[in-house]
Amino acid sequence: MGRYIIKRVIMAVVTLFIITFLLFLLVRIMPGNPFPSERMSDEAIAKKRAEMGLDDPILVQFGNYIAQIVKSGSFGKGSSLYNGAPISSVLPKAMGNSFRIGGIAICFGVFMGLVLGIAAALNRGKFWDVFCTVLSIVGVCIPSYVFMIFLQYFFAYKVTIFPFYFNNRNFLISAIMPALSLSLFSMSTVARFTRNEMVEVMDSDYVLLAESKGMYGTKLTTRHVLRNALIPIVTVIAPLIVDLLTGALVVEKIYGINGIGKLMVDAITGEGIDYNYVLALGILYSALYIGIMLVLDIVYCLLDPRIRVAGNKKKKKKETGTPAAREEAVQA
Amino acid sequence: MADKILEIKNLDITFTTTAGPVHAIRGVNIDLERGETVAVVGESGSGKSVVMKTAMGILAGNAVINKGEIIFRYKEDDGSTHEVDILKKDKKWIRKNINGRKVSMIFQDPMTSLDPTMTIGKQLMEGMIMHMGLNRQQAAERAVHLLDEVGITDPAKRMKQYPHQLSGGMRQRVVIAIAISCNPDLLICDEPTTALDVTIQAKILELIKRLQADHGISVIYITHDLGVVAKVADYVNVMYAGKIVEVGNIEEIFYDPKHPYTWGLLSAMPDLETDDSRLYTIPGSPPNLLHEVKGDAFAPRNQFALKVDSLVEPPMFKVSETHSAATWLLDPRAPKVEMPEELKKRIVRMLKEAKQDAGEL
Amino acid sequence: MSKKKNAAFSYEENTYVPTAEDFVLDLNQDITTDRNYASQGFWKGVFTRFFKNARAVIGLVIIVLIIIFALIGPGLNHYGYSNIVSVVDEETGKEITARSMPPHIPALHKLFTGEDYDDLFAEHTFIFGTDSMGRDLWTRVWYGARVSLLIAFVTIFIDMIVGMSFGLISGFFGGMADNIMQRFVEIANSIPRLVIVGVLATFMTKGIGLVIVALLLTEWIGMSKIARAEMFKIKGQEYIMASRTLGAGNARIIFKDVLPNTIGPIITQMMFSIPTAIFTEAFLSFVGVGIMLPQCSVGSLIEDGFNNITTLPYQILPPILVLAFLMLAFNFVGDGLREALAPRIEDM
Amino acid sequence: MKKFRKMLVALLSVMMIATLFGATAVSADQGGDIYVMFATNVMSLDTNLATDGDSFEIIADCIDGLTQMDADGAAVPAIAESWDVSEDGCTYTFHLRDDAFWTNGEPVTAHDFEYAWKLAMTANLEYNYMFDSSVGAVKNADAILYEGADPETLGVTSIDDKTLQVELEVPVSFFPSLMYFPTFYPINQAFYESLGDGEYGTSPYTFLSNGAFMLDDYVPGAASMTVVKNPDYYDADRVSLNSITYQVVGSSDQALTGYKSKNLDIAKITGDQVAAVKDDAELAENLKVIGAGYMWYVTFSQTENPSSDGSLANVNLRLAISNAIDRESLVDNYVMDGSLATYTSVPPQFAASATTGEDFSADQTRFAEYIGFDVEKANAFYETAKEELGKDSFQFTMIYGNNEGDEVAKVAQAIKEQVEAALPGVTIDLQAMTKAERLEKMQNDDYCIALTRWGPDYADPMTYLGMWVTNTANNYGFWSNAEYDQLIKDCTSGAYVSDYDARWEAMYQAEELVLKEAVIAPLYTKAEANLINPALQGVEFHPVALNRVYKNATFGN
Repeated sequence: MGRYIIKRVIMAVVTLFIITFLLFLLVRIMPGNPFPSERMSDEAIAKKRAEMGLDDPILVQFGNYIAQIVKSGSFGKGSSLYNGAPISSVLPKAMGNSFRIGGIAICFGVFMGLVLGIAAALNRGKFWDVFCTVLSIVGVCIPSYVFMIFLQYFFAYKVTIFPFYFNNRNFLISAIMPALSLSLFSMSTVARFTRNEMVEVMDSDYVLLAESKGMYGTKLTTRHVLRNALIPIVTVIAPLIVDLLTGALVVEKIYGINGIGKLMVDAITGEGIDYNYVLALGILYSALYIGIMLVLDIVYCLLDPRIRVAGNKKKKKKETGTPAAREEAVQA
Repeated sequence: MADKILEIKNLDITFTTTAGPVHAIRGVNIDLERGETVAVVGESGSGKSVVMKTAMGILAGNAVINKGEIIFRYKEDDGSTHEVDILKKDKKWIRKNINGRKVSMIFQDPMTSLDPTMTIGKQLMEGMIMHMGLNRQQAAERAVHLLDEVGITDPAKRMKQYPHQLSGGMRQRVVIAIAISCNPDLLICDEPTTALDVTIQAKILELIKRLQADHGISVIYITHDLGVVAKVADYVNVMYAGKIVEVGNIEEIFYDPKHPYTWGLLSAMPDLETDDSRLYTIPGSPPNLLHEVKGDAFAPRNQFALKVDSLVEPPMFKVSETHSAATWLLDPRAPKVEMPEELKKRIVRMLKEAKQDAGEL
Repeated sequence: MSKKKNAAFSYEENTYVPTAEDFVLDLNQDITTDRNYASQGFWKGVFTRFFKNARAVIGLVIIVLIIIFALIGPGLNHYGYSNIVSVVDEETGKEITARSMPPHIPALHKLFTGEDYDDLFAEHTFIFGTDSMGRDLWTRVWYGARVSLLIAFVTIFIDMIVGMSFGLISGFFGGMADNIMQRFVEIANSIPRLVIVGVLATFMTKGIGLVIVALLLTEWIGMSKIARAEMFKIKGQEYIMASRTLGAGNARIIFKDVLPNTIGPIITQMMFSIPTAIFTEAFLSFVGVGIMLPQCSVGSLIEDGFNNITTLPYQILPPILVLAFLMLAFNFVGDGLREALAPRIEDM
Repeated sequence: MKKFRKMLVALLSVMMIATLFGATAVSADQGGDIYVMFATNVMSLDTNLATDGDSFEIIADCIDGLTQMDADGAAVPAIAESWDVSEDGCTYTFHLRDDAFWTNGEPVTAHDFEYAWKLAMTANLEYNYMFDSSVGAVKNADAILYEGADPETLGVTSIDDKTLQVELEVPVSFFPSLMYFPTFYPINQAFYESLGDGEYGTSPYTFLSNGAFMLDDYVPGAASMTVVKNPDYYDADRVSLNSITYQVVGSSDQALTGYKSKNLDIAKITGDQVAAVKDDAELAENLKVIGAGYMWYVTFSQTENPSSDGSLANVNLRLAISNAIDRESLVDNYVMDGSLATYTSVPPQFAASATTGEDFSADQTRFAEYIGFDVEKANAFYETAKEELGKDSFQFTMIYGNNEGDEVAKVAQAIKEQVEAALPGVTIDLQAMTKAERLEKMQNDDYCIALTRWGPDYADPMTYLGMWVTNTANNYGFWSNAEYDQLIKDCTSGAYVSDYDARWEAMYQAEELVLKEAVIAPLYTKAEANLINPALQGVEFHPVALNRVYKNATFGN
């Protein structure tokens, strides 16, 4: 297993490098210039472009960009977004907010999704199953920002339980509403998948055998049903994690959270395209995505021996060649 | 008369499916004496495995028990005998006291009967830890012993392996080991060897017979293969469209069948001497129990059908103490009908063979 | 077992007493024809199982209804999706538009209150009311439904063709092929959608075509992940080895043997990618790459409604309800399909 | 199954109780702490990089220039106690106050101004044009900016710590009112040069103030930031507010809820929310419509380019379109926030004549001959245009920004409906894009029609009229008219510079030329509907330079 992980990490670094180059290229091809200005004279614009090194050949620019990251670890400073504020002073705070709120949303969403999914699977056709189906429809059709406004209107205006805007000082209380609204989509997806998967597993023969062995209730569910149902569920959760950590841009805009979602939209559709910010955020997003996909593959192996052991089995056949195989045939 | 371990009295079940209510079991009566082997024979779709799953309390969610009783007599460890109607008990009680402890079951497809994500050892020890209160260490020891008993070589290594690393035959042996792990009184085998090839089939049947002898377990075989029945069963229940149409001991059924459906089954059995090239098959297929059956369900496929068969269902006619069949042909008023020639010749031959085997003994 | 007794079925006894003449051989039967189960092809079986499932049929009916309304809805009244209803005030000569009016149905109003509306637009019928520019929401919702239905079916197509096959193939071959394909997925998924769309916009005409191409590039990834995971589960089964020994080519194994058994989660995922795609289209249209104003889609109407959600809540309701019904229908049909394609045999 | 339901209910109730105790929502009613809304993020607090009104507002809260704005927008002494002007009006000598200090204790000196202005020559690429001959006309500014001269030669010298001398090329009547614009604010050289590149103005620790407030909580791109009262401000006793918290609020609907829930003391609302407020008597009282000064107009590209077939070079076609737009309907039905329909190319309410005190564009009917809403007249122009061009159907594409206000998309769609209804054969496709992309397309002359806006930088009509001189950055129509260029040249540096009234009259002639040729089709002058908490009094609103000034504001008492 260790060797597998090392190989994958190397692959990840290579992939990240390719993504950075691709992003570096695409951002420059995109329409919209880094310094939109109605007043700047052409010479001034030319001066700023030269300052940012935009007129050098692409490869040289890319070389400088990578050198800058490797040497000083800084991703440079913005060309237009928040007017040149260095990324190192803006990004960490935004990441902090997005990850903390996204984290709460994921934990709550996935936990409640699993609980509801299991409840629905165990009560097929009854209340919890209907509730799970309705929730999965609602959770998917109502965008998180509509739910956010709903929460803000009723729980921060009509009844002031939560602060109306996000304020950093009392983080926890002001994080509850955005996290709740963001968790709706993940909760309903996970619930739906859990329910469907568990229903399939509960009808399988080995569950029937387990029941005929005398297993029942939570012991049966946790030991046999859930473990087998987890593979597709985990596969659904992984991309949700990435989206939640980076994708809450509208909710961030409404509730006044400066997170990386809002940062990315500002960087592209704000006052002109800010190359350095788009690149920094792009790299952050892909690193996150690759990391979580690596974790996902490792979880696959842990959960499903067929994948883990299949790896060894091939080895086994090579080593023992004929004796074991013959013996097995005789034995069967 | 040894005491009856299991009595199923006019069990009646309907399934609520999206297409409408399916009256799958229409009054089934099966008895099983302690230590004996009963076979329940019938085409697939006749409802035989439904009956047994009901006895085990693992019936599908959409089944509705209309009426009937399943009396199960078992001896507690302290020797006291208990009698309980499975249908009256709640699922939890059955799981705790009956499933795996007093009655266990083996299923048809060994490929999917074992949990793919759990080692063989763990799946084997689960039952024992729960029912017999053994700790992990004792359970492991007993598990190795059981694997050896069911004929698996190098059991210690097998304990740590996963189902997908074993062949079909070995997996079925593991399932059997699991089934007998808590010394049950009754073992229900739902087509245990159908998914296996013939050589392994014989080994598995032989294994079950040996275990039955060693532990005094009574066994119920559910199968559509009369070859298996001939080898293992003491009594045979022939089931068709949710009812028992004929019941009797092995000799009566094989040598003196009374129900046209049993004739059909017996003549459909291939053996070396049949001379006509095409194998005899019972025409048509089992009725779709979505529509209520009027008269004898087998009538549409029965070349000896009488007018009355389409009017009302035949009751069970008693042929001997242990042999009875539900066909109007046994009614005194019915015309005398002999079984097909082909079948008569074959039965004579089988009788001769049986005497030779008996002679050699 | 004392299951919660739902209604036990009782069947009345057939009390007919046979008479002597009944006992005569009834030889006229043609016992060779098989009346119970005419031999059904696989797809006919799927067809019958699907249509026996009440929820699936309801789902289908809803989808058909929405399609019908999307086609004829805008035609039911004389308002176009883009023309602004307005009237000129006599004294000031100023134009007054019918903006932001809640549902306004004279017929119903008369029914309930007995008298007509007294406002400027008394005789106009706005079933869903008007948007903040004075256009009839009923027409726009159903016009928008056309765009969103197109997106929904495109998404299903993308998921089924691109996403699923990519995932299945990647999972099936495993090893190096799987590695390369997964790295490609990571690269494709890492480019922010806005960047991809921006680049596409430089050499493609903006509009629904571009949105579909954008979806084609990014929407299949979720499905490929699910399909790959399912393949891992099924790959080890013996029957896969069996069909391979029978000489089945890889393609046949993947799509004939593996696919039916992985259909469950694949259909569930397909259902979930539809709303995401519909909102992506709305976002792309807002950014100016998708449909041009004054055209609209369900997604863009939800975004417009969102702008006045607390002051004019009625504006966001119709599009969200249409989307909700669409999703409900797709879910029912999805479940029905899953049931029909890989039926779990009842305990017969 | 009971277990699950019990667990769920327990979980939910625990969450509720925890929040009830924990939450004492931050309400806006303590003492002098007010909450003010911004629509977009603040760009930067560095006077050389800031380009938007919101940034200027915060900078002006924290830093005073030589002069400051009084309630009516006139320039009154600030850091400069007094100033004397030479006879020829070209030399200003500012005398700085003794009690003006930076928040790090150092006194504000004339050198701070000299350093800042010379730094602006190279660092402030957006606004250093205000030094050149078209605006402030500071000596040698044109040479430095456009001919590469050394910034040190700029006509500003600090005679001593408290005296600053400024030499101009030509007398500029409104020069003192230029001084309250952030571009001319001082910067403490030692502090500025001690920070890294791009660090100045990115947090309370990398920013110095000498004004009424100082920075308390700020991170670039922050959704909310706070300034608190500066105790050692020379005029501290005049300032009664404790703190101002700016909250970025995206949508107008949200702003209204924010106001109603007392989380915003000043909230900017648009469109439907204004209509909703007007229906609610109690709220309507607190509604204050303020001229925002900037004018929305349609500009036509008169050249043939990838996006336009060049037919808009025809004057009559442009006049036809301009007269087919019902501006009253635009402001009444779509913008709805008190914006004024505008029929002049210089918007009203921002530039008043020094002699008569009358607003330059008070009379909106002056050019009724060329601009108005008259379908017959529009069709007359349209017919002649069709003959001249030999075409009877036209396909245009109008580009507009999707991040410049909710009402912009509505206005674009309304114009499309109105023009297509009035002029059969004309179809206008709408193309949304970001403001940056729109500017790029307009500057590269790759557009057909554009919905755009311009805000005044200084209180003089020239800030608009200067846009249509041949080859200037903002002449997006690429229109060139010798007579117009000459008129403007006279006003800025020629004959009329000294004769105030003659200059005023010449500007009217220039404006007529623009409208006669329909270079642009003015639409409306944007106003901003603000809901203001009645407890907050004395906030000064201005259409030019600084939107809101809080020095004299009071709260609660």
